[in-house]
Amino acid sequence: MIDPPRVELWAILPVLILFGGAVIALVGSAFARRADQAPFVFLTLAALAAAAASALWLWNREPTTALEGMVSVDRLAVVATLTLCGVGAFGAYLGYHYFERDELRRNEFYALLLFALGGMALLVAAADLIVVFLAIEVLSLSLYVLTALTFRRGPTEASLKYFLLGAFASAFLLYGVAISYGAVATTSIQGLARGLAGTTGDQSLAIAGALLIVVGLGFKVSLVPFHMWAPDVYQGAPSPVTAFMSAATKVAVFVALIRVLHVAFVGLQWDLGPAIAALSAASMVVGSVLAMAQTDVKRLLAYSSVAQAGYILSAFVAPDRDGIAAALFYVVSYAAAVIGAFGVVMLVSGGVREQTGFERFRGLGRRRPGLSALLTIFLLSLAGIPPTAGFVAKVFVLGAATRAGYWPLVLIGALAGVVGAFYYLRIVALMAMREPEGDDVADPSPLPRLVLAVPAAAVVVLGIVPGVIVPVLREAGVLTW
Amino acid sequence: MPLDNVVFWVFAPLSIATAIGMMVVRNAVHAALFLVVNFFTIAVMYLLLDAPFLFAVQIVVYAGAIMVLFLFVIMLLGVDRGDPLGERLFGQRTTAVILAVAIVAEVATAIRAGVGFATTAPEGFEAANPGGNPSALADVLFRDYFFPFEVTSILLIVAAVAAMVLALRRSRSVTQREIEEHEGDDLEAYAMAPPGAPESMRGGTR
Amino acid sequence: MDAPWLTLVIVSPLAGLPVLLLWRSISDEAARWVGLAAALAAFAVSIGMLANFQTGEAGFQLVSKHPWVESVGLTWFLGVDGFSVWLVMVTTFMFPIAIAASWKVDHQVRRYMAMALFLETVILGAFLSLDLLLFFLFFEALLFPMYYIIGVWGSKRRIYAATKFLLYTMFGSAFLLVGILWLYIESGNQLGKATFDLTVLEQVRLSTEAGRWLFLAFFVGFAVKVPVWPLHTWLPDAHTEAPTKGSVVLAAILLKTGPYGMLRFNLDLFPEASRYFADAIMVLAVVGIIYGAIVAMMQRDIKRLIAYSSVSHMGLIVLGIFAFSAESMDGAVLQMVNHGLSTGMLFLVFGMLYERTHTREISDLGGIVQITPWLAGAYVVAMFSSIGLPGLNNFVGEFLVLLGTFSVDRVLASIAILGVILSAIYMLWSYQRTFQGPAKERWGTLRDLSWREGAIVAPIVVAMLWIGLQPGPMLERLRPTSELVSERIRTVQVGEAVEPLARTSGAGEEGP
Amino acid sequence: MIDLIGLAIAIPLVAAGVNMLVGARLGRYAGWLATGAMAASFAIALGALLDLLSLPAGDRTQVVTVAEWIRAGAATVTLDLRVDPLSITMAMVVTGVGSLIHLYAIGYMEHDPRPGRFFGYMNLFCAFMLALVLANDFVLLYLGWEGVGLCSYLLIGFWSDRPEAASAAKKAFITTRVGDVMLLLGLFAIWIHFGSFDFDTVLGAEGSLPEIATGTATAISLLMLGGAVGKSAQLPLHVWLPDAMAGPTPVSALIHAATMVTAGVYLVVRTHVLFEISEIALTVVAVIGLAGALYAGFASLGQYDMKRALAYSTMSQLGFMFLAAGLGFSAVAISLLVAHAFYKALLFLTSGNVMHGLHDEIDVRRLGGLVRDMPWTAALFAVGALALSGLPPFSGYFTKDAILELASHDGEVWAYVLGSLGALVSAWYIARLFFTAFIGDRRYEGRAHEASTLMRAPLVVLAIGALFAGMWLALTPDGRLATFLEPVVGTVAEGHAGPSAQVLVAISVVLTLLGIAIAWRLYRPAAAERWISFPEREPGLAGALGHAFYIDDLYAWIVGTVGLRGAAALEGFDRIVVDGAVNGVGRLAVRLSGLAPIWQSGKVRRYALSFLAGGVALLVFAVVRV
Amino acid sequence: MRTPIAYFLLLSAILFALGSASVLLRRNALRIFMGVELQLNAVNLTLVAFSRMHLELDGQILAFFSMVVAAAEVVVGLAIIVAVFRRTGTADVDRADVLRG
Repeated sequence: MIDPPRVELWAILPVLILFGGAVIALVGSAFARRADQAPFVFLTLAALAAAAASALWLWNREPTTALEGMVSVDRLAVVATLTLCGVGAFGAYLGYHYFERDELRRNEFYALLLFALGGMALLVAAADLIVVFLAIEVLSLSLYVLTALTFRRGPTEASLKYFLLGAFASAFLLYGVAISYGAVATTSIQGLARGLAGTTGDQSLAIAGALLIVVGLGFKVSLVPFHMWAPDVYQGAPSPVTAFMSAATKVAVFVALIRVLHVAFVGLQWDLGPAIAALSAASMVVGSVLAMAQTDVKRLLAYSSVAQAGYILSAFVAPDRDGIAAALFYVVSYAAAVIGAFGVVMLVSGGVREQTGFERFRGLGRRRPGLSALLTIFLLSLAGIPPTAGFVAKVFVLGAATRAGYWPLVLIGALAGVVGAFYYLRIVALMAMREPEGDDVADPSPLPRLVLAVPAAAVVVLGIVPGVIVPVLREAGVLTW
Repeated sequence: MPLDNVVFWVFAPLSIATAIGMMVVRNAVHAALFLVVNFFTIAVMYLLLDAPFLFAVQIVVYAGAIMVLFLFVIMLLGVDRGDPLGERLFGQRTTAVILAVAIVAEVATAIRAGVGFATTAPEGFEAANPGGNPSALADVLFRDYFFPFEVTSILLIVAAVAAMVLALRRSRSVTQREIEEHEGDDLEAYAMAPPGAPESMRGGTR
Repeated sequence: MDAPWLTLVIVSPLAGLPVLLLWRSISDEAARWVGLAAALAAFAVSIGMLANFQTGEAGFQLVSKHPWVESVGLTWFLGVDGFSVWLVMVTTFMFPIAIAASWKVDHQVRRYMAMALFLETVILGAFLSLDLLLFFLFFEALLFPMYYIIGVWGSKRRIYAATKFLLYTMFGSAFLLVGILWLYIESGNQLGKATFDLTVLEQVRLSTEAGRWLFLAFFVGFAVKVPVWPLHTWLPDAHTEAPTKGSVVLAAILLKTGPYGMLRFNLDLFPEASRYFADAIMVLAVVGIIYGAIVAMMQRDIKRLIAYSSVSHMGLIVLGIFAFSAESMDGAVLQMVNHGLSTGMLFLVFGMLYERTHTREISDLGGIVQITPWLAGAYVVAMFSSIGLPGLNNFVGEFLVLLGTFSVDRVLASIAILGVILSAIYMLWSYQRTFQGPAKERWGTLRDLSWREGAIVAPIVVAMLWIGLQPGPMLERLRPTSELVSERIRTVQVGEAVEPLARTSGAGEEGP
Repeated sequence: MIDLIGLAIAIPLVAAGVNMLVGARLGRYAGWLATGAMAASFAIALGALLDLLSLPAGDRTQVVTVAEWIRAGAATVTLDLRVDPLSITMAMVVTGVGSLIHLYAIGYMEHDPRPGRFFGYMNLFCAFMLALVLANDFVLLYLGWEGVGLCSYLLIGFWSDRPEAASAAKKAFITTRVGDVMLLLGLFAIWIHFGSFDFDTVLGAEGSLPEIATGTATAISLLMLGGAVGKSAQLPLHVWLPDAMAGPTPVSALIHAATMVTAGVYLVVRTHVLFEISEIALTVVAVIGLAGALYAGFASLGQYDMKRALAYSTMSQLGFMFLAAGLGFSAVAISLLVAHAFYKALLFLTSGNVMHGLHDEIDVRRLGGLVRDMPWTAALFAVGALALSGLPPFSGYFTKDAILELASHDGEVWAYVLGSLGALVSAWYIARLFFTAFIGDRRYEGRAHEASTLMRAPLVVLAIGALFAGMWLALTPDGRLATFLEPVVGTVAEGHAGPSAQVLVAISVVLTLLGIAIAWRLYRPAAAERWISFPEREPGLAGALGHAFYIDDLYAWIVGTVGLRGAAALEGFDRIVVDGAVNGVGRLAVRLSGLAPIWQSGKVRRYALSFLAGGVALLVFAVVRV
Repeated sequence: MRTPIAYFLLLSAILFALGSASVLLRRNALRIFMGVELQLNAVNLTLVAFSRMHLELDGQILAFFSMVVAAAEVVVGLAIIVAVFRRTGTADVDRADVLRG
C-alpha cells in the first residue's frame, strides 16, 4: 500500500480552469456543430478571465513547488499566465471575427485554443522537465490542428510542415531531457540546479543535455537555425491563429527557457553563454536580413519574429533578475505588438483568402486611416522606435547583454535594429506614402478596430511609462530554489 | 562470456541493421515491418536493462498498436508503391549522412566524459524494485508522477480532438485530377510573390 | 518666477496634439492655426525660460529631476546651460516660422501639424535632457516624424530620401546606444548604482582604452547627424526631397543635435579621448568644409546646393568644438544658431520661390530679381548671412571659430578659411544663375512676396541683424559654460587619467 | 562735433534703410534724400575736422566709445570710432566727394526705374566706408571693409539683367574676398600677438613703436597688404576693377575711383608702423605699387572703352600711392589719394556725361569731336586730364610728382626712374583719351546733348578741387596736409640725395609734355584712321595692351577650366564613390535577402537539414568547448 | 549484468542518428514520421539505460510517458498526413512547397 501523493490542486488552478473550459467547449462543439459561435467566445473569455483571476490569487503565495515538485508556484508563472490569458483573449476574439466573417463554423477552434493555452499555462509553471515536455506536446498538438483549421491548401501544408518538424524537434527535446537525466539523475528543475551546483570536472554530458533542450525549445520560438518552419507556417496558418501562435508560444516557451537556463542549468551559465549568444546573434541577423526582400506582410512579420526571438534571447546571457525582467518585458511588449500587427493584417487581408501581399497595403493610410495608424504603431514598436514599448524593451535586453559583457552581441543587435527599421518602415511607407491601387477588401467593421486599439494603447503606454510593469516583472524575476 | 553480453551483441547489430533497412528500402510496408523488428530488438534491450514492464509495453504499444496504425494508414493512402530513392535536393544525402555520423560521434564523446565507456551499471537494482518492477513502477508513477500522468490524459484528449477535427472533414476527398484544376486559385491565394519585389514595392535603398 | 520651465518648454508643443489627433474632422485651416498656436505657445514658454536663465552661471540651471523608471535608473532629468539655452531658443523660434511657411501644404494637414508639433517636442527634449537614456530616447524619437514628413509630403524621390535618412542616422545611433549602455553598466560597477545621469557619469573613471572606444561610439552616433564628412550623403537627398518646412527644420535644428551631442557628451564624458582624437576630427572637419563647398559649387539643384553648403558650415562648427579654445567653442555654439537661421532662411525663401516656379533646377530659373525684387532681396540677405558678411549673424560665429582655431592650429585654420572664399563663389554663382541675368518670360507672371511671406521672413532678418551686431547677450550666457569646458579639456593630457568635472552649480543635488 | 561722429555713419545708414524699404514710393525724391543724408554727414565730418584743428597737435586722436560688439573667451571687439587726422581726412573725402557724386547721380539716374534701391545702396556704401575709415578696431574696420565690398557687388550688378554686369559684380566680390581672407588672417595674427584688435594697443600710441619681432611684423604686414591689394585692385588681384565699370558711372566714380579702392592705401598707411618695423614688407609695397603703376598705365593705352581706360588709370594712380606708402611717404600718399579722389571722380563723371548724352556710347572709336556738342563736358574733362597728367600747378603735380621728388631725394633711383616713366605714360594715356574722344571730327551719328545743370554743378566743384586742392593742401601753411597728418603717420624724412628740386621739376614738366606730345603725335585728328586701324596692323601689341597682358585671361583659364573641371570631378566622386558606397551597402543587403528562396525552398526536408545542422553545431560546441 | 551502460547509450545514439537521417532522406511523409518514431525509441533506450545506471525507476517512468506522447503524436500526425493526402493526393513532402521564400 503506498502513501497517497499530496494533491494541491490550487497550485494549478489556472491550468485546470483552462482545461476545464476547453473540455466544455469541446463537448459543446461536438453537440452543436452548426451552432452560432458567440456562446463559445463568451465561454472562452470567461474561462480566460477566471484563469487570470485565479492566477492573480496565486500572486501572494509563498514561492514553492507543488504536486510532488512537478509544478512551481511563483510570480514568474503568475505573470506569464496573465500575459497568456490576455493574448488568448485577443486570439479568441480575432478568431471569432475571422470565422464569422466567412461563415465558417469552426467551433473546435475555441476548445483547441483553450487546450493550447492550458498547455502553455502548464509550461510556464513546470518545475520538472517531464512536465515541460508534456506541456509542450499539449500545446504543439493543439497548434498543429489550429494551423490547419480552414483546410485550404496553405493551412494544411503549413500544418504538415509544422507537425513533421515539431515532432522532429520534440525528439531532440526528449533526448536532451534524457541526457540531462543521465548526467544528474533527476529531471526536476530545481534538482538539476542543486545537482549541478558545485560539481566540478567535465560537464560535457550535462551541457549536451542542456543544449539539446535549448534546441527543442528554440524550435518553438523559431531561433535560427531552427526557424525555417516559421515563415511557411505563419504565412499559411489562418491569421488569427498566426497572431495567437506567434505571441502566446513565445511567451510560454521563453518563460520555460528562463526556468531551464536560469534555474536548472544556471550552474553551467558560463559554458552555455556563448552558445546562447551565438543563437541570438544568428537569429537577429538572419531574421532581419531575410525579412528585407519579403513582399508579403504576413511572411515579413514571420521573419521579423525570428529576429525578435533573437533579441529576447540576447537577454538570457545575463543570468540575473534584471536579465529575466528584461526578457519578460520584451516578451510582453512583443506579444502586444505582434498580435496587434497580425490582427490588422487579418482585417486588411479580406477573410480566408488571405491576400496579404504588399499591394493590399498600398495607400492604406488613405483608405483606412484607422487601420494604418494601428499597424504603424505596432510596427514602430517592433522596430524599437520611441516612444513605444519596443524601444524600451530593446534597451532593456541589450543593456542586460552589455552587463554580461557581450557587447559584440549588443552591437550586432543594434545594427540588426537598423535593418529592422528598414523593412518595418517599408510597410509604413507603403501605407502612408503611396497611392492606393486595386480594390479594397479591408474589413469595415468597427469593433475589431476598437479591440486592436487596446494592444496599441498598451504598446504606447509601456513605451512612455514602462515603470507600470517593470517592478512586477522584477518581482517575477526572483527565482528561488 | 556472460549471457547478457551475448544477447546484446546479437541484438544490437540486428537493431542497427533493421533501422538501416527501415531507412533504405523503397516499399513503405517493408519499412514499417523493419521498424517493427527494430522495436522488438529495443524491447530486448529493455529486458537486458531490467525493465520487464517496459519490455511488455514496448511490444504491446509500439509493435502492436502504433505500427499497426502506420500500416493501416499506408494501406489506406495506398502509398506502398514506395517512393523513388533518387535524391532531388542537392547535397541532401551527403550532408544528412555526415550530420548523422557527427551526432553519434558527439554523443559518444559526451558519454565518454560523463559516463565512461567501461563503467558497468552497479548491482542492486532489485532494491529499487520492491515487489517487482511493475508494482514498483506503479508506486513511483502514482505517487511522484501522478500529475504528469494526468497531463497525459489531457494530451490524449487533445490527440482525439485533433484526429476528429482533421478526419471528420466537411469536404469530400478529391482525386489527383481535381487538384490540378483547383491548383490555380489556391496558388494565387497562397503562393509567394517571388522575392526581389517590383520597384513599386521597394520603399528602400536604391 | 519659479516653475518647471524646461518641462513646460518640452510639453508645450504637445498642447495642440490632442485637438489634432482626436478631432478627426477638423478643417485644414483650423488645423494650421492650431499648429501655429501651439508652436507660438512653445516660443512664449521658452522666453520665460530664458528670462529665468541666470547669466554667468556655468553649470546646469532650471534643473528638474524626477525618477521615471527607477529600476533602470532612468530619470526625467532636464537642465539647461550655456550650450543648450540658445539651441532651445532657435528651435522654438524657427518652428512657428516653419509651420507658417508650410501653410500651402494641402493634404493631410492634420497629420502634418501633429507630426510637426511632436517633432518639436522631441527635439527640445534632446536639447534639454541630462539623462543619457532620456536623451537617446528623444534622439531616436526624432527619426520617425522627420521620416514621415519627408516621406509623405516630400517631392518625387521622397521615400528613398526618407528611408536613407532614417537608416543612416539609425546606423549611427546604434553605436551610440552601445556606448551609452556600456557606460551605464560601468557606472554600476564603479558607483554601485548604475545610472544614466550625466552629472554622475562624469564621475566615472574610465581606462584610457575604454574611454577612447566609448568616445568613438558616441562620436559616430553624432557624426552622422552633423554630418561629418564622409558620412554626409544622406543630407543632400533628405534636404532636397523634403518639403520646405522639412528642409528648414532639418537644416536649422535637427542637424544641431549632432554637434550638440559632441559638445555635451563627448567632451564632458571622455575628455582624454577628445584630446586624443581632436586632431583627426579637426582634419575631417576641414575636409568637410572645403569638400562640401566645392561639391556645392557643382550642384544643379538649388536645394542640393544649400544642403552641401550645410555640410561645409557644419564642418566649421565641428572644427570649432574640437579646437577646444573658449573662443572657438563660443563661436561653434553661436554658429549652430546662426546656421539655423541663415540656412533655414535660405530654404524658406527658396521654398517660397519653389511654390511659384515648381522647379529646383538652376538652369530653369534666371532673371527672377527683376520680377520679384523683394523675394530676391530676402534671398540675398540670407545668402550674405551664410557667406559670412560682417554685421550679419554668421560672421560672428565664423570669426570666433576661425580665431579660436587659429590660436590652436594655424595651418588648419588657414585652410579652413578658404571656405569663406568658396562659399562666396558657390553662393554668388548660383545667385547669378538663378536670380540675375535676363528674365525668362515664362517667369514673367510670378508674384512677389505676399505680406504673409514677408511676415514669415522678417523675424529671421531681425534676428540675423541682432546677432550680427549685438551678439553680446548670447555670448555672455554661453561664455561661462564654454570657458569651463574648454579649461577642463585643455588641462587634460593625452594618455593621463582625468579629474572628474567639477560644475559650479551641482546640478545633481537640485530637484526632488 | 567729434562725439557726434557716429551720426556721420548713422544718418546715411538710416537713409539707406528708408530708401531700400520704401524707396519705390519716394520716386525721384529718393536721390534728394540720399544726397541730403550725405550732405549732413559731410557737415558733421567737417565740424569734427574743425574741432580737431582747434585742438593742439598732440591730442588730435580722439576715440569715441560707442558699444562693445563681440566678447568671447579672451577676445573683445568694440564698435568704437576713432577721430584723428588720418581718419577725418578720409572721412572728408568720402563725405565730400560722396555728396557731389550723389548729387550728380540724381540727374544721371533720373530715367532709372528703381532709384530707391540705387541710392539706398549708395548711402549704405558711404556708411560702410565711413565705418571703415573711422574704425578704432581692426574687426570694425573689417566690417566696413566687407561692407563696401557688398555694396560694390550690389552696385556693379545694379543692372543685373545685363549678364556682363552680373558677372562683373560676382568677379569683383570674389576677387576682393581673396584679399579679405588674407586680411582676416592678418587680424588673427595680430590678435595672437597683441591679444587685442584695438588700434592703440596694436599700433601703439604716437611715437612708441609696438614691440614685435620683425618676422611676425613681416607676416602680419604682408597679410594686410594682401587685403589692401585686393581692395585697391593692385597686382595681382586687379582683374576685377576694369570689369567693374559695368556698373552705373556714379558708382565707378564713387567706389572704383574716389573711395573704396583707396581703402587699401588707407590700411597700409594706418598700419605703417608694422610695415616700417619689417623693411621687407615696405619694399614689397613699393614694388607692387610701382609695378602696378606702370602695368596699368600701359594697359590703359590699349583700351578703347573710356571707362576701362580710366579704370586702368585709377589702378595706376593707386600704384603711385602704394609706391609712396612703400617708400615711407605716407602723408604724400594720402594727399595724392585726396587729389586723385577729386580729379578721377571728375574724369569718370564727365565720361558719364558722354554716356548720358550719347545713350551709353563710350567707345572712343565711335566718339570724337565731342567738344562741339558738349563744350562743358570737354572742358571739365580737360581740367581733370591736366590734373592727372601732373602739370604744375595742378593737383597731380603737387602730389604725384612730389612722390618722385622725395624718392629721388631719398636716393631711391630705381623708384624715381620708373616712376617718372609711369608719370609720362599717365600724361600719354589721359591725353590720348582727350584727343580721341573730344577733338577731331565726329565719328558718331546724331547729336550728343550736353548734360543738365544738375549734373554739371557738382562737376564744377570737383574741377575746382582738381585744380587747386593739391596746391592748397601742399603749400598753404596751416592747411598743409603733411603736417596735419604728422601725429598719425609721422614726419616725412626729407632726404637730400640726387639732383635738386628745381631740376626735378624741370624733368617732370618735360616728361609730362613729352607724354602729351606723343599722344598728339599718335592720336591727332589727322591720324584717326591710323590709330583706329592699329589693331589690324599690330595685332600682337594691340592685343597685349588691350587684354592688359592677358593676366585676366590666364586667371579665367585657371578658374574657369582647371578649377571647374576639378570641382566637377570631386562632385562625381561624391556621387559615385561616397554615396555609391552607402547605397551599395543597402542594395547588397537587399540582394542578399533576395537569396532567401534558395534555402527557404519550401522543402520541409531542407528545413530539417538545417535544423539538424544547428543541433550538431551546438553539440560540437558542447563537447569541444573544453 | 556486465555490459557497459555506455554500449546501450551508444546504440541508442546510433539509432537516434539513423532516425534523424531517415527524416532527412525520405520524401514520403509517413516514412519521415517513422524516422521520428525511431528517434523517440532511441531516446527511450537512453532513458532506461540511465535509470538502470542510477538504480532508480524515474528513467523508466519517463520512457513510459514518452511512449504515451509518441502514441498521441502518431494519432495527430497520421491524421494530418491523411488530411494533406486528401487535399493534394500525395504524401510526398517535396511537393508540399507552395509556401516558400
